[in-house]
Amino acid sequence: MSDTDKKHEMNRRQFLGNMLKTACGVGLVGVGLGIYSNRASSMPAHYIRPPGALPEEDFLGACIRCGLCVRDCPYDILFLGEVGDDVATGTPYFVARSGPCEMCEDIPCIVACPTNALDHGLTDIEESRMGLAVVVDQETCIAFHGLRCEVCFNVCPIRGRAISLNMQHNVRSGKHALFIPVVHSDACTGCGLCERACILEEAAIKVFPTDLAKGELGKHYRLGWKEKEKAGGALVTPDVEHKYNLPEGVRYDLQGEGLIIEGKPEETPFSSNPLDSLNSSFMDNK
Amino acid sequence: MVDLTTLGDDAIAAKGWIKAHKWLILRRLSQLGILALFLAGPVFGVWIAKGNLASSLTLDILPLTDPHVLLQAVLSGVVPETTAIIGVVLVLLFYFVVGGRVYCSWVCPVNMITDLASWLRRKLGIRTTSQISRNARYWMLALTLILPLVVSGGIVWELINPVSMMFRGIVFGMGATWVVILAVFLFDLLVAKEGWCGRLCPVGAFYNLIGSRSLLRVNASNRAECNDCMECFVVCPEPQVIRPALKGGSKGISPVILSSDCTNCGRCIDICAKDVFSYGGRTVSETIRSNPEVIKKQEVHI
Amino acid sequence: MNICSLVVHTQPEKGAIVSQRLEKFTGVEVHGGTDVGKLIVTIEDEGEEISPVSDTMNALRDVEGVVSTVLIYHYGGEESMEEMKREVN
Amino acid sequence: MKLTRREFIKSNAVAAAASVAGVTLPTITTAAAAEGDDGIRWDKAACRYCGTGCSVLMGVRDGKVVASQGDPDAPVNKGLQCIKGYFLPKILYGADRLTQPMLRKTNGKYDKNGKFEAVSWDEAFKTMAEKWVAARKAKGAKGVGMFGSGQWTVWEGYAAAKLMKAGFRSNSLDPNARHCMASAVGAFMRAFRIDEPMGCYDDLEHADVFVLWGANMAEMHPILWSRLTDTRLTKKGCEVHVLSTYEHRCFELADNPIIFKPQSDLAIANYIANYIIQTKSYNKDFIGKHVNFNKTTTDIGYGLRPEHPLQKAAKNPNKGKFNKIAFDEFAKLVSEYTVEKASKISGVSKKKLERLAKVYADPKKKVSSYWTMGMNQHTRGVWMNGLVYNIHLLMGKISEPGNSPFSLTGQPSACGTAREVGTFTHRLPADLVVKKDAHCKFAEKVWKLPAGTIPRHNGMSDKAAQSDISGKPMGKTLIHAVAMHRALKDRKMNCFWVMCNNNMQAAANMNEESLPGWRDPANFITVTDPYPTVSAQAADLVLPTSMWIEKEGAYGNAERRTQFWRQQVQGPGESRSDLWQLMEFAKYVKVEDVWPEDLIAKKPEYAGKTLYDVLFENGVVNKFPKQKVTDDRGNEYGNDEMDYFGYYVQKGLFEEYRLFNSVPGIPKKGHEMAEFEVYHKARGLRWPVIDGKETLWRFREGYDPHVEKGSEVQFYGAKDNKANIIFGPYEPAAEMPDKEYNLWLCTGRVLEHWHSGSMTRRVPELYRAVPDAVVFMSKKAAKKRKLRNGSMAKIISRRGEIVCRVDTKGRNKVPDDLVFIPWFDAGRLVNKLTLDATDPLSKETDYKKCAVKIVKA
Repeated sequence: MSDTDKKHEMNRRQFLGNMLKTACGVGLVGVGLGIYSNRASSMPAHYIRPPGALPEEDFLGACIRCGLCVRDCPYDILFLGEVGDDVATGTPYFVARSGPCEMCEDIPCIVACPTNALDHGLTDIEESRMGLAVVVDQETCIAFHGLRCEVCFNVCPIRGRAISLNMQHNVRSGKHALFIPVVHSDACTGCGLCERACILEEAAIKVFPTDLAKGELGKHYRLGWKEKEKAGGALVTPDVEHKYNLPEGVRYDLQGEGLIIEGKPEETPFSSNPLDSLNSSFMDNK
Repeated sequence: MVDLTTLGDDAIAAKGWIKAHKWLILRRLSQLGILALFLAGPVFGVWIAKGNLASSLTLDILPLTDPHVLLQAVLSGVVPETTAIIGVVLVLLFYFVVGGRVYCSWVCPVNMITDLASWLRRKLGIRTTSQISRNARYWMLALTLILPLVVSGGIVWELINPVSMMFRGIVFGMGATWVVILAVFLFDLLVAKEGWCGRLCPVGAFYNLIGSRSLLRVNASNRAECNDCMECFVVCPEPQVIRPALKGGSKGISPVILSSDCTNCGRCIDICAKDVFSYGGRTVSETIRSNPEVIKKQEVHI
Repeated sequence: MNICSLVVHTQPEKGAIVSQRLEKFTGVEVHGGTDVGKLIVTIEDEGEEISPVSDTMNALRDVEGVVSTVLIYHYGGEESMEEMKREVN
Repeated sequence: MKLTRREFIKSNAVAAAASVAGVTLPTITTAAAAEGDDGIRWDKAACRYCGTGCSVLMGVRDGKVVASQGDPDAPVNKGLQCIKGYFLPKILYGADRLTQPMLRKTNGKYDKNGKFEAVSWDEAFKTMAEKWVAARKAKGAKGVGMFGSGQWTVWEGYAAAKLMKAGFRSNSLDPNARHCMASAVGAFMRAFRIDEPMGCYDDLEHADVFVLWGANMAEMHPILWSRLTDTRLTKKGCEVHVLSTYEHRCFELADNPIIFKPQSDLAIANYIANYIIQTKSYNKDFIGKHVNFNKTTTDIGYGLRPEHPLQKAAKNPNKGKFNKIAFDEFAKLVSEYTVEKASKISGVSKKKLERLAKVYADPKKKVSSYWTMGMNQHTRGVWMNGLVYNIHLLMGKISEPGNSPFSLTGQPSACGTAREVGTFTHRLPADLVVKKDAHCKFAEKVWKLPAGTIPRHNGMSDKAAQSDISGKPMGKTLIHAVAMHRALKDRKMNCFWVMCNNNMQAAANMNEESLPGWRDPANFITVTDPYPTVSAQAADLVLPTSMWIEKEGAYGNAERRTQFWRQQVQGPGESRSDLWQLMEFAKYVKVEDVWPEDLIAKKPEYAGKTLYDVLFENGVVNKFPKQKVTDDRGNEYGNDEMDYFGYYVQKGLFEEYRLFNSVPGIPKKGHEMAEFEVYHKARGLRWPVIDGKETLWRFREGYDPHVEKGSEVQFYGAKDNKANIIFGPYEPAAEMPDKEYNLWLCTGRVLEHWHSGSMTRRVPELYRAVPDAVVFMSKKAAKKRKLRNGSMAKIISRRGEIVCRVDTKGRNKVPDDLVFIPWFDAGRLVNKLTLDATDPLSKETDYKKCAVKIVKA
């Protein structure tokens, strides 16, 4: 081997070595980034994505962190994650308690999004699912104690459908009703207006990302009455007509009230059959 | 060796301070001006440009989208909106003409930080430099494009990208972004000369590739005037691009700086007391070379 | 006037039934822990009218299902019942 | 949390054992909470807001209210509260409480256009007295005026009535109840000759059917609504009929939801009477024994200024006379209101109307009717109230458990103060009126005043003209709330004192009728309030008040329940209670300043004395010497007025007031009240209280001791013991939508805020819950105007315009031709839009009907 060859050999080695070093270094950066991204993609439960946001994993790929949604939000509720926040840097979110989504009908944030990270297919804000409101604490929610609050119900923009009031008898007071707020996941958009409005020091109704808050019925199970309603009738052969042995004045309503004891007619000392009176002469009483 | 204490004195003496810093001043104005366009909205309520360098909308009509970010998004499986595609095309066209790394020297806010680090290195005489290859940035670029394919976190690079982070930090709120910026600064100051922009930054690398055939170039058409003061090499962030154009006359190499590494920053033009460098096209050199006066000067010099 | 509290260990499955047995004693109250077999019990006496606390404690040990009793807290004061019934605030 | 020492020790014992055993017990947290609450003194009070009259317990430590709860032993609310009540302590501690008198000044002197500067009470009252005495002399009895409140405590209202009617010899005193309950009062007086409901809240458990006539109880009387709801949920066959001009929260419970066109309730009520007569369902026996039939004068105008075209067009403007007629004639008059006609006028389907009529006509169903502002704030409010009484009287469904026509009140003491102690221009304490010479004389006797002191309504005492301070005869003396603003604008009144209300935000037609008079340099306006309200901003002198439990007080709720509370904390800074202000101001005016010589000559011993001496140091009010105020548990309470004046002021005033209603020989029976001290112990008592017993249902034998044995029912307000059924026809509203102003505007309240929001908007949580007023409109109506939910809209009436957000999704669902805007928001003053048309009889403004147009803002 000549000197030049050696030198070339050295250069090549050096070159390869350097390349390897660079590759390793960059590779390490990549691994580190991968791990960091894993951590950074877990968001705190009270950070809610804007309407139309793709499922979190896809969203992080689609959002280019441009902040256009932030700028076009007329209520200025959106923030971009900053370094040090527990949310992917540069991605938009809102915090319901301090600034909930006001549910603009024209959804300007989605219109502004250049990448479909906020799904442009969503045109009806009431169809958005930013999260799901949950009544998290029955002990502190004053409605459960019979106080007339219902602020969450009052401010809910999906009136009567996302939050309804379940009216119940107040056993304690004996003469008042309870107006219990109930959230319906099929209508709640997760806008968070209820959480902001909650008058407690710590809200008893909170919006969480849907995957945290939503339950799921066993895949096998159907709700009988709903299926019946869908089908427009019984799924199996309808029930036969039932007949019962019953004393007079008593009916049985199979599908409704069950046993019905009808009020006895006003009683008089007379039999309904006039002959009874006629035949029993008062003179016999002697 | 160049005397760093007198760096630029000749140019100032020959052309005056302003002319000796002309392009530097213009660059700073450009960098700050772009920030101002984005800040006018949130600070003064005058909405000129909305968004940030990743994607923006100017005067509610002109969409601009960063092709590197969008590419990463696409690789993670996104179908972008039309506006974003239009924005990318506009950006690509622009940098195709003026040179990709114009982004680095005229737009990117990190440039001010790394320039400051370089300036301090010179002032303080810091000479340490680690052996990071200038090619490492291409590896980094590859990494940014592979990560969206393999990691669930989407556009992972954007989690730590100092370039977008700094701009976003200024326009939307800093948070702990300053830590990242400080890290870049210290890296450039203490670890590697031109370490970030010249060796690692995948954004620069991406624009580097875009602008490799750009029309606007710096040339050393007046290279005959060169007095070998070497100051251009000292101030150039990518000094390896100068030599062929400046010194290749004898080998018949064009005086145009053709390397796509060149950021078109114009520092060489400013620093040269002899006006060796100037902006021009890819072929501009020939006309100047045939300038009789220049030829005459060359002859005299010889 | 004495008030004391004790932890009464029972066979785990017998917590509920034992607590019923204990509550038959005058002045004895079970406050919880039936589900884990560690009953939280208080005993109070009301002066001379009923047997003193110590007697009750001994009696509890002999209740069927009780494994052991541990005295935790004892208060013995001279106050009259009047005073004791006054509101704290 | 109350714990005896024994329980306390025991809970410690349990906690210790539980911690050793590692067992968690719910009782432990209770014990800890009890410890944490140590040092809190609890005492009862009546809730500060609406007429429901919930009782609350306020917890005070170190002179500050630090805790609160609903009073679990209160029969009305059983410990429950609404969301406003939940935040009661916070209304005391708004950051901008007024703590010093403020006078508009320039260069150290009063100047109408100057800036507010802090002044001493002495300077404030000196300046004020100078203006008042001058105005009283120059402009006569109407030269000065006071606008009071159904939120005054009982004795504050009483003291105000005394100061104005006896002291200043002016009937220019009206309460804000004029905007609220006047129509109800008018109808009570016409139908029964005595004020206030015959039923009580227990009707809520006893009725089978509830009919809401223009009352959004769900939001405005939240606790009563929860009682009504509970009955609906738990009682078989119970049904709820809701009538309104738009769909509100009560419709959630409605079995028969009825949305009628504004003003057409008159036709619906007459139709029901007609139905009852046509089907012969009426209670013949009852109407024979207890009822007179009448018809009222019609075409009576709209209570506008006489030069207003609508007023000129009316045949019998402001006439309230009604004449006795026979039953047959009444039947004929209502026969016009067939279901077809009623359906056509009201836009309600025949089916719904018939369903409603049937429940009233069914003798087996107990029906309770409830109404509030929908019926009172109505240009035919008195008629409309009466038409509902007609229905109940025809059926005899009245004055017994479950059968009740019930007028709900909006203010905590609209009954107890505004109505009962005589703060209306035409009234004296206990239903007495200045129209009757005998009533005035009685009052003068009680008050130890020379005969003829109180101005008669027409300025005639014993048919002789009463002389004024100026030497001229007094002339007509009555002036109601709306007329006061008109008089200020016309410079007929020069001094005006607004206390315990926010009339600049409340009175209709602010731009044209309120503001010009207030800001006229000829006039001097004083506002007493705890906060810098819209009214305070428009005033010349602002006096800081100690509110609610910062003073000893009493309220009377809608079911005649009188509730007392002690002073539990001290007002901030130099604030003083309204009572103190009324009495202290009286010291700055001498009898000679406001009484003519011939009057003083009748009581020469009053010469040279101040009004304070004459009115309050009269041997009755100052009868009860200074004493310690304590509760049964030995806690001591302050009483700033007692400390200052040197006698038990509240007790003295209340006991003097009792001379009007609870001693033998009074002109009008039926308002009897218990002694002062009893109320401090009871959770409120429902008057008449006779021999320590409350009255639940009035006019019914067995329930009401005033009813003579064997008569079953006696409407003893009237001499013939009969009630009046009075026919009044449907007459259109004052201002109806037309081509340009094409929408009805209805105003009202929301659950979260109370009235003008001066208290509730200072509670951050309530403000956050409902920050700004919105305009509720239908989606269709919004779309037609290129608006949608959330857009800013400009609402324009002939009188002004405001801008607010559109709400198409909210709690109120309105028809396409009607919009609703709540009035709590000082930032969006809806009274710039409203028309100052009133019921010509009650003089109550119709806030529910005027015409507006809406454009994009």
